[in-house]
Amino acid sequence: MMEFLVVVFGLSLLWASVTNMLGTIIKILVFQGVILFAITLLKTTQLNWISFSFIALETLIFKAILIPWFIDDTIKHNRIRREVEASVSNFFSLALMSLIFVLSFALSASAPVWTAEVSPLEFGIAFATILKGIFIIIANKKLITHLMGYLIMENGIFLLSLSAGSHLPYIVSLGVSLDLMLSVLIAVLFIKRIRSTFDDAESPHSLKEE
Amino acid sequence: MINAIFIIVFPLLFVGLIPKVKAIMVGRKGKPVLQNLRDFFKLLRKSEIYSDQATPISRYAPLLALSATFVAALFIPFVSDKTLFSFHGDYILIIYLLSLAKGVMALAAMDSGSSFQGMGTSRELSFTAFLEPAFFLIVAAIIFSSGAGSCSEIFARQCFGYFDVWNSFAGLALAIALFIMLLVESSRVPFDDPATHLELTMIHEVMILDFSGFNLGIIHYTAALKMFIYASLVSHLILPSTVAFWWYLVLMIAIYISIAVLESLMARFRMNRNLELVLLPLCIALLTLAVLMAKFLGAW
Amino acid sequence: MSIGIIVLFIALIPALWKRSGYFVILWLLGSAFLAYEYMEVMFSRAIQDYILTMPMPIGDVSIALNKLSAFFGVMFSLGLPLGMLYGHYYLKEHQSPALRSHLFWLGIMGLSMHGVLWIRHSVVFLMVWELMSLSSFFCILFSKRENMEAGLNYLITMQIGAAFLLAGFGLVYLQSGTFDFSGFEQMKPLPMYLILIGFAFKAGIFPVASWLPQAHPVAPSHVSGIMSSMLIKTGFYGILLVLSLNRLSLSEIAALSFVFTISAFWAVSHLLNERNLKRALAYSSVENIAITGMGICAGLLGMHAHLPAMAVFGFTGAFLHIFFHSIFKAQLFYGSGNILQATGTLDIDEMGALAKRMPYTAAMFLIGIFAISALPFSNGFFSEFTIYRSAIEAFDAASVAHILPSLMLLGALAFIGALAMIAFIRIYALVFQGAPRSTKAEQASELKPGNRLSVLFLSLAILITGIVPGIALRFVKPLLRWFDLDMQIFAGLQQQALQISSIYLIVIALFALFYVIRKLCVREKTGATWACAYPRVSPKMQSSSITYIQPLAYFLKPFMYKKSTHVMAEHPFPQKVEYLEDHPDAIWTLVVRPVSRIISKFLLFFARIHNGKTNSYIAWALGFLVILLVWVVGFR
Amino acid sequence: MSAILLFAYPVLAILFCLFITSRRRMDLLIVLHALLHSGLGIHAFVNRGSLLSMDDLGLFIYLILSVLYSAIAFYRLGSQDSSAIKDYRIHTMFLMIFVMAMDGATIAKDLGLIWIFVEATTISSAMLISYSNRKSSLEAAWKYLFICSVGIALAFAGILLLVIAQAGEATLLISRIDVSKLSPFWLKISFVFILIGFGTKIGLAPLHFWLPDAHSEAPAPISALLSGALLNIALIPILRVDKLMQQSGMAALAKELYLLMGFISVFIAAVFVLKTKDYKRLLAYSSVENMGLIMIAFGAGGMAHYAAYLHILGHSLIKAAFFLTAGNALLIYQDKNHENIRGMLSTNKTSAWLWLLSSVMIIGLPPSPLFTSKFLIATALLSNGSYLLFGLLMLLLAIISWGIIRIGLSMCLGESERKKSLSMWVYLAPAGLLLIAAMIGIFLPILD
Repeated sequence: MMEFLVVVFGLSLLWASVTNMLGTIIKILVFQGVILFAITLLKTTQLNWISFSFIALETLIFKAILIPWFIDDTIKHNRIRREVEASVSNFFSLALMSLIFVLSFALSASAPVWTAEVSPLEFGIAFATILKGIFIIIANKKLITHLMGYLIMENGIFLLSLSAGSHLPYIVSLGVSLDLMLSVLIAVLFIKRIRSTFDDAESPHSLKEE
Repeated sequence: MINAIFIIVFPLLFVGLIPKVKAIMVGRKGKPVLQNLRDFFKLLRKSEIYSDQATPISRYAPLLALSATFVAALFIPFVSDKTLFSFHGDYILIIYLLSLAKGVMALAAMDSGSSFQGMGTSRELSFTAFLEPAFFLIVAAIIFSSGAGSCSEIFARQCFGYFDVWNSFAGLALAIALFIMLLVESSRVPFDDPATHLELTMIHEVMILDFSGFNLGIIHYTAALKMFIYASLVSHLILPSTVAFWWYLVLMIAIYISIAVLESLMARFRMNRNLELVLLPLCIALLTLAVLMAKFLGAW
Repeated sequence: MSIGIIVLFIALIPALWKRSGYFVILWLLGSAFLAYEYMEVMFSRAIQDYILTMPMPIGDVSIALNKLSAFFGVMFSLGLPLGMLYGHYYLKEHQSPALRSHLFWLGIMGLSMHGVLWIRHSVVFLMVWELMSLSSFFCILFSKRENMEAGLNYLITMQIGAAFLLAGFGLVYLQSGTFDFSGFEQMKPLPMYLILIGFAFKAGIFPVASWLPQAHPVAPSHVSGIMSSMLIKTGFYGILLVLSLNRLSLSEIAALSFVFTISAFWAVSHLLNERNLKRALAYSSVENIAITGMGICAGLLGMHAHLPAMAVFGFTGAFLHIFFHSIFKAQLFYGSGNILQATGTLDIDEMGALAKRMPYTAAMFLIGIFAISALPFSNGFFSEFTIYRSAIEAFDAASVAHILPSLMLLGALAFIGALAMIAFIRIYALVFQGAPRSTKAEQASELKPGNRLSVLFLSLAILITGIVPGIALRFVKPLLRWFDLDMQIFAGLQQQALQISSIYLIVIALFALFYVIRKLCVREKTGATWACAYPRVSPKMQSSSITYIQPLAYFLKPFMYKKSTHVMAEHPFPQKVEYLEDHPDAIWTLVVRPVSRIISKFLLFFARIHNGKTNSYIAWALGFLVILLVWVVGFR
Repeated sequence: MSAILLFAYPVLAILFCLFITSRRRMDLLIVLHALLHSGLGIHAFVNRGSLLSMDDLGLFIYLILSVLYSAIAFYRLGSQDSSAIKDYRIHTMFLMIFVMAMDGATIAKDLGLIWIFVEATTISSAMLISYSNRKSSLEAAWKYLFICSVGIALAFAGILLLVIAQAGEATLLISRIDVSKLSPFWLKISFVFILIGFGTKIGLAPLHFWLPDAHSEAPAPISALLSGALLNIALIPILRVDKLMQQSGMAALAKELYLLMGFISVFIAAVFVLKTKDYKRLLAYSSVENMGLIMIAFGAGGMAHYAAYLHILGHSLIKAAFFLTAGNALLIYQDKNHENIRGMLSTNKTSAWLWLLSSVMIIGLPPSPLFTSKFLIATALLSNGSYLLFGLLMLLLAIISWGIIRIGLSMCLGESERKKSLSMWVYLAPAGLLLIAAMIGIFLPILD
């Protein structure tokens, strides 16, 4: 069951590299949030469930519901155009996504020894998500897409932390998720202030060495 | 001591020879040999006139030049080989005393601020730029071949025995180089015509254009003395060491006559041709050094 | 040691309260103490040693004096107070807001110059060395905008010089294990070359001396005087220190003498064409350093060829020349400082007839000219006399390999001596004689006695050590013993010094005799300068700085980098016809500037990466991450 | 006990801050916090280890922070501020949060905890940078926040990989990680991720893009704190993991990476020192250069280890003084472009001389400790036999010093008739810092 969920998570990445509508990316974020919630539930059966249940609940609320709603509201509020003006064509981003998959699985395959906890599949998918998140940031100029790329990267890291740190000390995992949420909140807060000062949705680029 | 007396009387006398010989060459009678001496004593009594821009330098420079040249002359062997002073390495002092005289005269010439003096001094100094090193290298060549210490030993006759073919070759070559230096230093024909009266072409004469009376006499005597020094150096190089002293007098007169003959046969060179020729003594000295070096290495 | 240094430190306090008078007095006091200390080390007791402990990597720093640094120490403690004295009067004329900071940095410069001689530990030595460059940089600057460019070039050249020194000291540390100067004994060739090049930067030797002609003309006169007479000597002190502790092979000595010869020729050819008085003096500093270097090379050749006479003469000549050069160069610079104050310009072509308006300065400048062109009666002559003697001594050497370099030295020395004499006669003639060429020269007037004071002291020093060189020889004697050279030959040299002094006396006696005769029987009249068939000699008709040198320049042209701009007359009624000729420093215009332009162009090529777009920044991060991962996983 | 005190005071101060209305009293709060901070630091230094349970590295960085913080606090007393009281209150609160986060990072032993505190510093400093909410400062803050969050996320991935690398009982407490069971492969990858992650925070070359914008847009005291203290804080985790790498025998790899990143950052700094027109950006690039030098020092190893710590100490002190003086210049001229600033010496003599002195000391001329560290780094490089690297380093340092001194001089020299004097505090803070740096430069302290 765990492997199935992780594979579906991978599929959602492919879906992300194909779309060019902002709305669909938000749907992907919700979808990934739900999958992560499911994976955390699966993981809790092995260890004391109090700590992990709290994290599962928190992932569900933040990742699946709160943040996507917040972004949706910002888009509607600031009348940003719906399309994702990616600087690269869909075909190219798909090809690159497959390259990222190849790279991450090559990396996980070349690892000499595997501990019981981490399975090569989970590590590969998590690593691919991180690279995909960064790639989305690079490919697009709009501010909102930068934020979404960042969120996808966060999901990848969260997946990695789930697979790796099942017996990670409790405080750290709590702190981690809290921190992520805090930074995203501040980022969204910033976008509101930036939105009020900059008219276009472009990410500002006035600070350069002329 | 004989040298000291010798150099007081004879320089002006020998300089008088040249116009006499030139006149005979052309078939004229020419001015008497003692005329220069008479002019010298006449000038000493006359009063002087200076430009209002002149500084004290132009009043006392000729005196310093004369005393420096005179003391330099005391080091050089004339009739007898025993000079008044001689110590190891005194040839450097001689060369620098002569250049002190020349330097002071250059400064004095620039005093009146007229453009002629400026031109003359710059030409004169550009000659010295090549003569001083030439003099050093000539002395170095002689030392290299004979290994003597003080100036009197170097130029004394016993340095060059005629039986050693290399010494004689070096001696002859360096004698020619010194002869050319003599012509340049005393501003004789190929380099500068003493008899000309067109200031633009003069070199040495124009430097002393502004002097009159006592100082002019002193300058004439200094020039004659310097010429006398070079002549005696040349003669010492040519004469073999074992010859009696009157041969030396004969050779000195022969040198002055040869200068006069040279003057009447050749015209003076163009100004920048002069500069190229002034390099000649330097090249001869270097050539001799190279040959001696090769001999030292046993190439021949 | 402590009293002198403490007094000099206290001297900084009045400097901060703009009391330059007290500053000079304290400096005189401190230098007197230090001079006593140096003299003591020079003549009598052994090296006196302090140990200063510093944390782990630097270890304990030994502060000591040996005979060589004592020799330079005496020179500094005599020269620096005179420089400060001159500076005091000079600054009284130049009322500038930056007086307090200038005096402070002047004090620091003097202190660090003394400090460089004391310290025997490479890290702390380099620290004091850079402090010296820093303080002299601020002194040159004197908070004036036009000095910025020259000051900046000076600082960066010193920085690069220090980098060479750094490399050299680092390698010596690795080879000998200690930072102490005792590790300098048998250096491997590479560190030795690096250290020599590093010191050459400061000493002003040909390829790296282009900062000197730039820094000196802009610096205030007392600073340029101190710098060119003493600061440069610290560089030479370093070179001597290295040479005295290591045995050079013959080829190295030949190469060193070749470098010095080239440096001398480069300096003299620029000296002849120079129009700015102080830049000419700066070039002549380079030339005199080169002559001292030739003396050292002659000495080394003598040691190498086991000719004690040549070695003795070579080293004596070099040390004498260092000492005499610091005297007459400082005198000439202070003299030119007075001229600058009187006329307000340094351009030779705008001066003329200053001898009539400034008789004292003219007389003293004449003595300086005598000294620098090594004419008899001056101390410059005796040092070059000794160097000539050592060059000629080489002729009874065994192998030609020794004779050839010394021959080159002899020829070069003679040629450079002649050219230097011509150059300085030209400068004296153009500046002091003839008619005033500009209104500035016309209104020039003699300065207050204060300014002429230190110039007077130095001129007396020149004459005394010139006419009686025996004094200076006794001063150099312990140094030669330190170089373990043959003392009988030295005694012979002292004997010759007496003979030369007696000959000078004879020349003076003769001169006095003629002077009296002339006084008695000559009546003088003055009239206008004789003009051949034209009414009046106008100043314009005098020979200018270029025409004076034109015949000689005919030979020097091929060796000189000439930049000339000329505007020809196109049509019959030309507006402007002009010919400008300039001889910029070849190394600076042909090597340093193009290289720095290429480097900055190459660097600025990368400036586009900062284009303001966030995603390009993240792209750089991602790219670097992937590269590192591939490298770490793949190749390690 | 004192750890609680260290954190309790700021929390109370922030609450109290909500009710204060006068700017002066807020500054006093900051000053009190700074004094408490340095008092605790000295106390911890005196009886080592008993208090604040810090190891030597943490204590060293903590002491630097406390010195800088007190200098900043005194500096703020002098600087006139015209913004609204509400903004000022937020600014003061976030400043205290920022310092609290930095303290946490020095004290924490657990890598995860360090990571959280570093993340907190990023967020709080982002708010501080955007204080003067001009368009450009907002953009700089956004870029700073965004790039550093991406970096920090990568660092967290690195920490996770470190957990994966420990086969058995995984723990993030550095002291208790047993090196024998670490799998080299995963350790290498985690080290790369951590180096990249925290490298962005330090501002090493290919990840440094946020640094010039952030440091030049932030107000002077903040950019001084950023440049002086924050860059060292980001260095702590790398040094802790570096200890791991040395124990597990991969020190050579770590040294190579340090040398690589060090040289790239010195090169980039050389590029932009020639290019930039704004003098605050110039200082930011010189921070990039000095951080690069510190990494080269760690990369060279051996004697350069001592030099690295000396360089960290020297650089933070002098750079903070430099930024504060730049603040003074900004107060006088209100213009960031160095080309139209001339004659500061005649306008305001003290700050001009402070400007010249700090520019001279930052390029490593004697009175500053950077000179000795440069010497030791050079010797270490030579002992590794890398002459080429030595030559390249010396060339780049010469170019950078040329650039800095050129701008420093062109601002100070020349004449201008304007006369402007600033309050006494504004001179005292940078002068004090420079004095301490000079003292350190002369009497080199014993660093572990």
